[in-house]
Amino acid sequence: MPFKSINDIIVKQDFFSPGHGLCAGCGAAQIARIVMKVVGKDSIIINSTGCLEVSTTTYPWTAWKVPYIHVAFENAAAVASGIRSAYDALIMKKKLNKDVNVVVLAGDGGTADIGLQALSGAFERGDRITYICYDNEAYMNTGIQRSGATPYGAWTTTSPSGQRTFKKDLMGIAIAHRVKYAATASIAYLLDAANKVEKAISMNGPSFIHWLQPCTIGWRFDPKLTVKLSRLAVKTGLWPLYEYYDGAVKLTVQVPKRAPVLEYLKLQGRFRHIINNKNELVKIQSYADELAAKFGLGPVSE
Amino acid sequence: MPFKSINDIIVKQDFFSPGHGLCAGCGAAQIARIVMKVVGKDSIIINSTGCLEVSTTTYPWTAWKVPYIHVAFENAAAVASGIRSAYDALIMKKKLNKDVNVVVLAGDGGTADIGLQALSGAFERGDRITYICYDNEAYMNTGIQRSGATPYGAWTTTSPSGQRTFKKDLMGIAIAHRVKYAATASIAYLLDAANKVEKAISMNGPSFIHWLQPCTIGWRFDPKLTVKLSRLAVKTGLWPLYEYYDGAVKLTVQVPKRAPVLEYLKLQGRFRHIINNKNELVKIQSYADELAAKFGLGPVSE
Amino acid sequence: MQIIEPLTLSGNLAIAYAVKQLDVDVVAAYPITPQTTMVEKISEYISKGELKANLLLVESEHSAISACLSAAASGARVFTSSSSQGLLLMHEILFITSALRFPVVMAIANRAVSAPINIWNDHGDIMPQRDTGWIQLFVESAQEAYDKVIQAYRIAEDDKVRLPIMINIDGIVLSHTYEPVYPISDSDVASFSPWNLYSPRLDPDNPITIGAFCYPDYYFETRYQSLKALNDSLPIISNVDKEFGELSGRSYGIVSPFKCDDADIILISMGSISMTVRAAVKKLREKGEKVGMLSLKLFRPFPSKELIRYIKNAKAIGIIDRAFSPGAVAGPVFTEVTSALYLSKMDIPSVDFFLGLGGRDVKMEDIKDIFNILKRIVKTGLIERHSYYIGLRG
Amino acid sequence: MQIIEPLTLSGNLAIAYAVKQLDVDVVAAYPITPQTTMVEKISEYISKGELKANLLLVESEHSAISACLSAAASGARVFTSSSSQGLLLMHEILFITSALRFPVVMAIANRAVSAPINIWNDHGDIMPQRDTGWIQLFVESAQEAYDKVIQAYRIAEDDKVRLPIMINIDGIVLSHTYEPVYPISDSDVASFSPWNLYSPRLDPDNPITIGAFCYPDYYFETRYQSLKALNDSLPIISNVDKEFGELSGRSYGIVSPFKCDDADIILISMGSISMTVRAAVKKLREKGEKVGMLSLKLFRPFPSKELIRYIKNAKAIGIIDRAFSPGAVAGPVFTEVTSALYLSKMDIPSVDFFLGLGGRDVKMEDIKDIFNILKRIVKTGLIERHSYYIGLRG
Amino acid sequence: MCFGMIEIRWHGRGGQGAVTATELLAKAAIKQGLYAQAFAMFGPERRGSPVVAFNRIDKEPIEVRSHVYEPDVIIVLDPLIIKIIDVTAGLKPKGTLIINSKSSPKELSELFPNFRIAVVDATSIALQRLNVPITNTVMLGAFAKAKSVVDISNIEKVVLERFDQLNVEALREAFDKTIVLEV
Amino acid sequence: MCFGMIEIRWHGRGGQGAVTATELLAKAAIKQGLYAQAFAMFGPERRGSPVVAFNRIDKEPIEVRSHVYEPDVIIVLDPLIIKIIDVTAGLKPKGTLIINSKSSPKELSELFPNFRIAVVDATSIALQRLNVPITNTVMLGAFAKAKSVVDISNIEKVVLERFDQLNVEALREAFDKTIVLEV
Amino acid sequence: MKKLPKWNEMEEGFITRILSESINKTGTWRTFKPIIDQSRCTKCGWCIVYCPEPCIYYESKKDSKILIDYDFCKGCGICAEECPVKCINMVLEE
Amino acid sequence: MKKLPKWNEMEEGFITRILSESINKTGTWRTFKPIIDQSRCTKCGWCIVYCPEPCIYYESKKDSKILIDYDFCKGCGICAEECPVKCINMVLEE
Ligand SMILES: Cc1ncc(C[n+]2csc(CCOP(=O)(O)OP(=O)(O)O)c2C)c(N)n1
Ligand SMILES: Cc1ncc(C[n+]2csc(CCOP(=O)(O)OP(=O)(O)O)c2C)c(N)n1
Ligand code: SF4
Ligand code: SF4
Ligand code: SF4
Ligand code: SF4
Ligand code: SF4
Ligand code: SF4
Ligand SMILES: [Mg+2]
Ligand SMILES: [Mg+2]
Repeated sequence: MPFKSINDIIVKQDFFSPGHGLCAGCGAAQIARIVMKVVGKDSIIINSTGCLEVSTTTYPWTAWKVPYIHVAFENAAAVASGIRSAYDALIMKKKLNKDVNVVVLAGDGGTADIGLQALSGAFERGDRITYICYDNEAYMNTGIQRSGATPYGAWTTTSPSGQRTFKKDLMGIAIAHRVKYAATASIAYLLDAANKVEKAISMNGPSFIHWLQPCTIGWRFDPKLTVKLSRLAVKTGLWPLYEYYDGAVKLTVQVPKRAPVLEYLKLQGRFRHIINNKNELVKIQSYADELAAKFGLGPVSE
Repeated sequence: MPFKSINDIIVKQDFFSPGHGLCAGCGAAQIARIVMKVVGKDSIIINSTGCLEVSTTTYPWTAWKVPYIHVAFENAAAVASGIRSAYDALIMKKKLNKDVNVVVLAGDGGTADIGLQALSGAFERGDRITYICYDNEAYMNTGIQRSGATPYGAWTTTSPSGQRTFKKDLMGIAIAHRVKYAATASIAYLLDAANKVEKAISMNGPSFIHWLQPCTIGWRFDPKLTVKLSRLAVKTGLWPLYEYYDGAVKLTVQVPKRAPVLEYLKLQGRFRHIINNKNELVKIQSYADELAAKFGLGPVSE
Repeated sequence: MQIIEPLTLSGNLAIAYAVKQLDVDVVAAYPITPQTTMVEKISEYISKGELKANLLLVESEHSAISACLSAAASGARVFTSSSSQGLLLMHEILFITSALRFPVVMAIANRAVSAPINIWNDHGDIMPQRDTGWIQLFVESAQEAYDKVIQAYRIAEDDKVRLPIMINIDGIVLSHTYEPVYPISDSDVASFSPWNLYSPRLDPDNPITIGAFCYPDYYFETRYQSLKALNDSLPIISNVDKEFGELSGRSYGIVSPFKCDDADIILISMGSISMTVRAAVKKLREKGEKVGMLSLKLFRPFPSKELIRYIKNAKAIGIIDRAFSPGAVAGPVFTEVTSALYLSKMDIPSVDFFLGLGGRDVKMEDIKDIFNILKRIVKTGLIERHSYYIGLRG
Repeated sequence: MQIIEPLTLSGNLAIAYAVKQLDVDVVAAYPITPQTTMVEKISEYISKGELKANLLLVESEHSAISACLSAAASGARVFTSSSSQGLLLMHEILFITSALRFPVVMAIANRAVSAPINIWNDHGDIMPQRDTGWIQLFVESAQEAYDKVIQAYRIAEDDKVRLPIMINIDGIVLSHTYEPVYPISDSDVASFSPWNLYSPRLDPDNPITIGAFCYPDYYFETRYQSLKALNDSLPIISNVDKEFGELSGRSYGIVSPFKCDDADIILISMGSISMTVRAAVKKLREKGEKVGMLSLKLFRPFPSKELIRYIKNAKAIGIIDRAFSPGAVAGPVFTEVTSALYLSKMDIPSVDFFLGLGGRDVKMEDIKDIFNILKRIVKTGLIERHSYYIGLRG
Repeated sequence: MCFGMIEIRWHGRGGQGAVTATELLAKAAIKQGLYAQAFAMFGPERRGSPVVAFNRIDKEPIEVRSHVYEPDVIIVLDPLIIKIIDVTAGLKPKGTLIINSKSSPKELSELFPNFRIAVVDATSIALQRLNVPITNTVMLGAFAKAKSVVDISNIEKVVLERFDQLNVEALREAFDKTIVLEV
Repeated sequence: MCFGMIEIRWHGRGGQGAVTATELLAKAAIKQGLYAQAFAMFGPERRGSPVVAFNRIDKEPIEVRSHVYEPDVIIVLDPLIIKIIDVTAGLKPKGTLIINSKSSPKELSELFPNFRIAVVDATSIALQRLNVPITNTVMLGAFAKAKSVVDISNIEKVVLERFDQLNVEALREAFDKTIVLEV
Repeated sequence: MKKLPKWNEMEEGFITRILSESINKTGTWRTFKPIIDQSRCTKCGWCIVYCPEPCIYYESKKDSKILIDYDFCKGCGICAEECPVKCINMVLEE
Repeated sequence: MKKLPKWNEMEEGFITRILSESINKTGTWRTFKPIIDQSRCTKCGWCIVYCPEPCIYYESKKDSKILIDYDFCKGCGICAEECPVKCINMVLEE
């Protein structure tokens, strides 16, 4: 646990530069920045196509102070494996001597949908990469279409009357692959998050972090609320903070008293059509309750 | 449980014809045949590229007495979803009136590797299809290369000194997707298997069956042993027979006394290089023991 | 035909509107700029009950086209749409769709391909699909896009054709430009392009096997069938366009020549750029210059004969290519056209003009520059270069 | 050069042997008939410690090429190989690899594409990749495959080139036929194609961003760079081949003419079939017939000038296409060659011959039939058809 | 009304509805029997970043598809934009510049001499009537006042179809309050 | 040894090693300074199904790549094959037919008149010496006896490289036991 | 040799309709042949359900004689191996 | 207008090396501007860690004055919202 106070984070050098083109208040920028502080200089970043990518690298400028590569939308994990494999081979053959952290930053679409297979391959081979999914729960770069990570009830342009299925359980899938390390993260719990990133890159095999990312445009909220929503997601139990390591799942942030999901939903335009719909609310509340039961969170207190 | 004795199976009509080109003793043929007996006439079969496909449909002949389609290697689930979607739409619009079972038969490569993503998509959408993976633990059609389902230690042409990772846990992945129904099957436990297929097609959403398929060529054993090996896989605990339904996992065939894994391994040429390797054997035995513990199987009795 | 007020629609929305009127059964698609608004609109139609269809929100374009193929194989009327990277990801299945002969209709908002990633228009995505065995149409406006989607189902589902069709609209330039679109009535659409439960299809009462393994004994023959079906579709495509003209007053031809009859110089183009070319020709004609243009509406099957009929008397021909085929003799359109000219024993000086790649704006001046180059060639009889890169800095 | 005994190798094994000698660092590949034995052999080399490399057993070809691209971007020497469906599945990433300018070397065991599925040889997989910006070589024998792999790294890694290369060997016909192969020594390989840690690459001490988003302001220019790099690679490819000839005694040229000088009739072909054509020419020459042939060794960049130099005096030209481009003027090779002829203001009667699709065996008689057709054309001056389907039943 | 083709460039920021404004204007023009185009420059930059969109309006079918380089009219949705972008770039001599601003026409005409200036405090109108600082429909009213090309009644109709009566009232207020200073 | 190009067709079943046999024969020929090809017809049918493979051997570089239509020699690895397949199809008049069979050369020559017949009970040799009914190396010995093209010593060498001494002994036994009946 | 169809004699779309059982007699692949000792056979049916071709049948209804269709039997030996009373013998095909 | 490079002036392979902070001043996107009331600021640093650009810094070392680089601040308001003592005001940009 190298990060004990936020000052430990502040003093770390920034490798993510201002002047990028992400929305004001974009949670993906916050994630990228913190990740970069933790992983540091000797890292190579792989980015799948998406908001983060198109808005941080616009020729002739880039917001990345470390080597960065974007190839396509669906292959971030394979690109990472290629780099891992190259560095391993070159070091083994003494053609190079310095190792790197191979770190993927990919959206939920690039992870849960079109990139899932490449990711599964990397997991299965045990490739030593850290894959971080910043999950804004839709295809934001293309204008808010639903993804496999879109939560139940959420409006998107392709779920105009609300998404009918529940979020794909990426952590469950990662754990089913017996990755070395997997964790959820939230920008509202920065120390927890930073320590998880630190742990992830130290693993001798694949690690995965699933990081909820409020998106002002897609979720339809005032940009200033990005952190607040990150916090509420945890407080409601909709986004439990836990980690998987050595075969065991452990809660890392307890929520003794959960907030009702409505508090989280009502701040977001994407749920506008359901915040007065009792049935829908009950459905989402019970989903949160199930998660709470599974991970050992406290009861709801209104 | 409509199948109470093997006679219940025998009396069902065959929709899989002799004259196909699969190897003598091929377990995939057994699986295909039993599946067809259970799902019956009003079914559409989708097959991914692989042994089963190339050897059962060789223009101008086909072994399939029901509508059958093969498109490519990696998209069986998507092809199935398209058919499901078409039938649903045509019935909804009263352009057709008879529904069908949409049943995929796909190899382990077509399921765990190159076809995993399409499958994940179908699971996530909740598409009402039955996806059956016949798992011979390698790419057999192309000459025995390792797949994500190749077990630890097994020789293949691309793991010449033995596979270094454990089998991808397809059931775990399916369950993480909250499919309606998922089950493992073995040709040696025919009633169990037939009833699982029957259940699977009755679901109102995606169902998945993972069916171990001994392959005489790839596993290197005398063809007459196909059923015996299927049985030993279960008896050793390496292939527990269980099902997942309504959120719960249930063992369907108990093994009060497990056989040591060596009994299973020693009959197969693909494990020849390790049957005298204590360390490797211990590794595989403990893997079986873990599975046994997880699913509640009995102890090993030598 | 009922007369209906014009709508103000972008190319994407015009297509979505046609899809609704065509009462499509299954739509499987994956979002990609600049195709997204098309599918979003269809999603809205379905959610409002204006279109009864299943929208299959697949996890990739590979699955989108796979599901369309099999839905069509089940007898449903299907639609999909894509662009750029998405279209490239479909590559493998495009060949299978045409060879298995299923009438999938796909609208493509043409966009440059990576690398580098660029979301604007050119034909870099569609040209590498020219071997896939699909019918490939190009349009110049939202109106034409609308009209062609309606025609497409009629063609694709024709028993003598049974082939998939791509309708290419220039991304952003057409997909996102709002302009007037005159629709025809729902009933006119239904009677012009009626749906029928075709066969053979995946039908338990009449079981067939689709996609069997093929020994060398049969491959050549079955591929030849598809080849021939595509070639033979040309007159059918042409007739459907004519019939549609009778119904709607709008028909486009498979090639659309303008002022070619007496032109010394003819410029050949595809897609929305043709409008600018046509306007340039008008202006130059006003100045008395004997120039003409021809808009290629159909790229597969390639209308060699029709094309040559109009250009054969020119003294110089310019061909616009909106995509590179690096290392080739020239661009894909140029290579095709000159090969056709060669076969017809023509010998007209021909020059390839690359422009408008990756969204580089094409201005009237660019077209005039092209005509000037061609004029110089006619005058001097000298071709300095076979390829010009109009607007390239350097 | 040390003199080494011939090995008996199939095309696949010859390539694997070269890959071992080239001390490749990363191999990422996915199995597909008829490429598999190549990767299996490499796997064996690695497992026996004869090659120190990482073998990345990816879950699809899409990932194979993606991993190769990024491994190359990290400075490693990489190899991959594929065929048919697998190659098509790489389509999207092929463009990116060439545009980002990474020297990936890929061997392709050419095979027919689905549908219907067929595992035998033709060029249906490679032709649709002709726009991807890769260097594309074709070979006639296991020996040539071996030699070309060694040359390929030298070319691809050349700072003036930095482009990926595809080496095409006819599936089954070359990939699985055992024949004599004369290797050069390990040290000769190392000195002919030495590995260097190139830059720019993904190096924390010198951070760069690869694959940025590109506005219309830059797209045309950067794509033009790749186009030009590919065109400019032609003399380098040619020189490397010559230098290799000095080392090994074997050089092939980028076009390989045979008896073209005084030939009335010339047949152009690519790949293993050229051997049969050459043998046919020998036989016909023995009978005094003025026939010749030319084997195209390089398809991208397309060697128009070199080609035309040899064929310009012919009275009739036949071109063999081993792939359809349905709906096109003719086959891909024919279209390219005739477009080049057109630009050179040639007017030689030219006919396209489709044969050997999906593994249909190509016999000496087929080639003789072709020459007979061409002879008739020379004699009568009459071209009845532009495309012949040799061996098609019907 | 007698005019040749009119080309319009809109300046706003991501999120302010410039693109919708052009669509509505085209719709209104087409309703009126004119020909029109509406399009924009799309890019990957996000909410808050400057956005440019275009209209063409003509009595004849429009055959040009290039960007607008020398507009007849420029409409600025956001008062801050004029500080950071050269909004009059390419504007035809004596062209019309329609600005959302609290400044007076005079002040603005000093800043942008040689152009017809039309000005309205659209942000205030929007905040007051719509409760959000989104000025796209409001500025359609200013346009109707500044250029007699598309009838305000047709603009009102399309705004009503898409939005609501409040927006119509806001645009009418803008129409009334827009002050035009001829060059 | 004086010969033109020799073309050989092998008949076996999936799993009997016909393809390996052709590879080894090519290797032996090449060792001897000859030119050779080895190839096969591959298909999706499986173990047990009939398999066909080919060799070409010549003193000159081989320029043909088509299948073999009129072989000089046919080698049959499996005694049952002759019942189900017309093994002599295309065999040149007076061509050599080398069969693994328990039947006598005479019986076989009645079945296949007009051909040189060579026969050996390869299955028995294989079962006895190698413990498996895989006859590919054994039949290489029969070939060496029946056609003086590739020295048995070279064949032995390549078999030893790939397999073991037992296989070499088996092929030598076959060489010794093969009976040739000239036509 | 069978005469192959011309291109215009084949159904378009590579549709396949002929059943393997009607033309592809895989019995020729067999090296060993299963022979049922009918006298010992209990008609339990295990050989039927396990035959991968499938090519074992009751002659008519359940409990009637067990028959093997040698036109298709590939001789895998599973029936013999799995027969509970071991009444099937695998004999070398002649 | 900036002069764009010719094709032969660009590095091959579309390599990007210029940092956004050196040329892309996103401060122009801002509608509201965060103003720190330095007197109430506790220098806790939460605004620093949460700024998504990032463009808030300690003037020198820890606990020194908190500065905002307005060249980049997009005015999201997160700093103001998350400041524990609410000493940042968002004011309309003029
Ligand atoms: C093969 C392919 N299909 C579609 C696209 C279009 N596309 C680019 S980014 C994107 C959505 C990205 O979603 P996500 O991964 O969730 O990242 P976000 O934009 O939400 O940050 C899509 C659909 C593409 N680039 N490539
Ligand atoms: C895109 C693509 N890549 C590779 C192949 C080659 N291929 C065909 S089947 C197969 C292996 C199939 O393995 P599996 O799914 O396990 O089925 P099995 O053959 O073992 O029954 C492979 C690699 C292909 N057809 N398509
Ligand atoms: S749309 Fe959402 S994810 Fe994309 S830049 Fe804006 S806030 Fe970030
Ligand atoms: S190789 Fe294995 S899976 Fe394939 S047909 Fe033979 S036994 Fe069956
Ligand atoms: S398994 Fe044996 S006993 Fe049972 S029916 Fe078959 S042959 Fe008879
Ligand atoms: S040997 Fe095998 S194929 Fe033959 S009948 Fe018995 S089980 Fe069936
Ligand atoms: S968060 Fe507030 S109190 Fe803390 S440093 Fe920032 S401005 Fe000061
Ligand atoms: S308003 Fe947003 S961008 Fe500006 S300093 Fe505060 S947190 Fe950073
Ligand atoms: Mg997202
Ligand atoms: Mg398998």
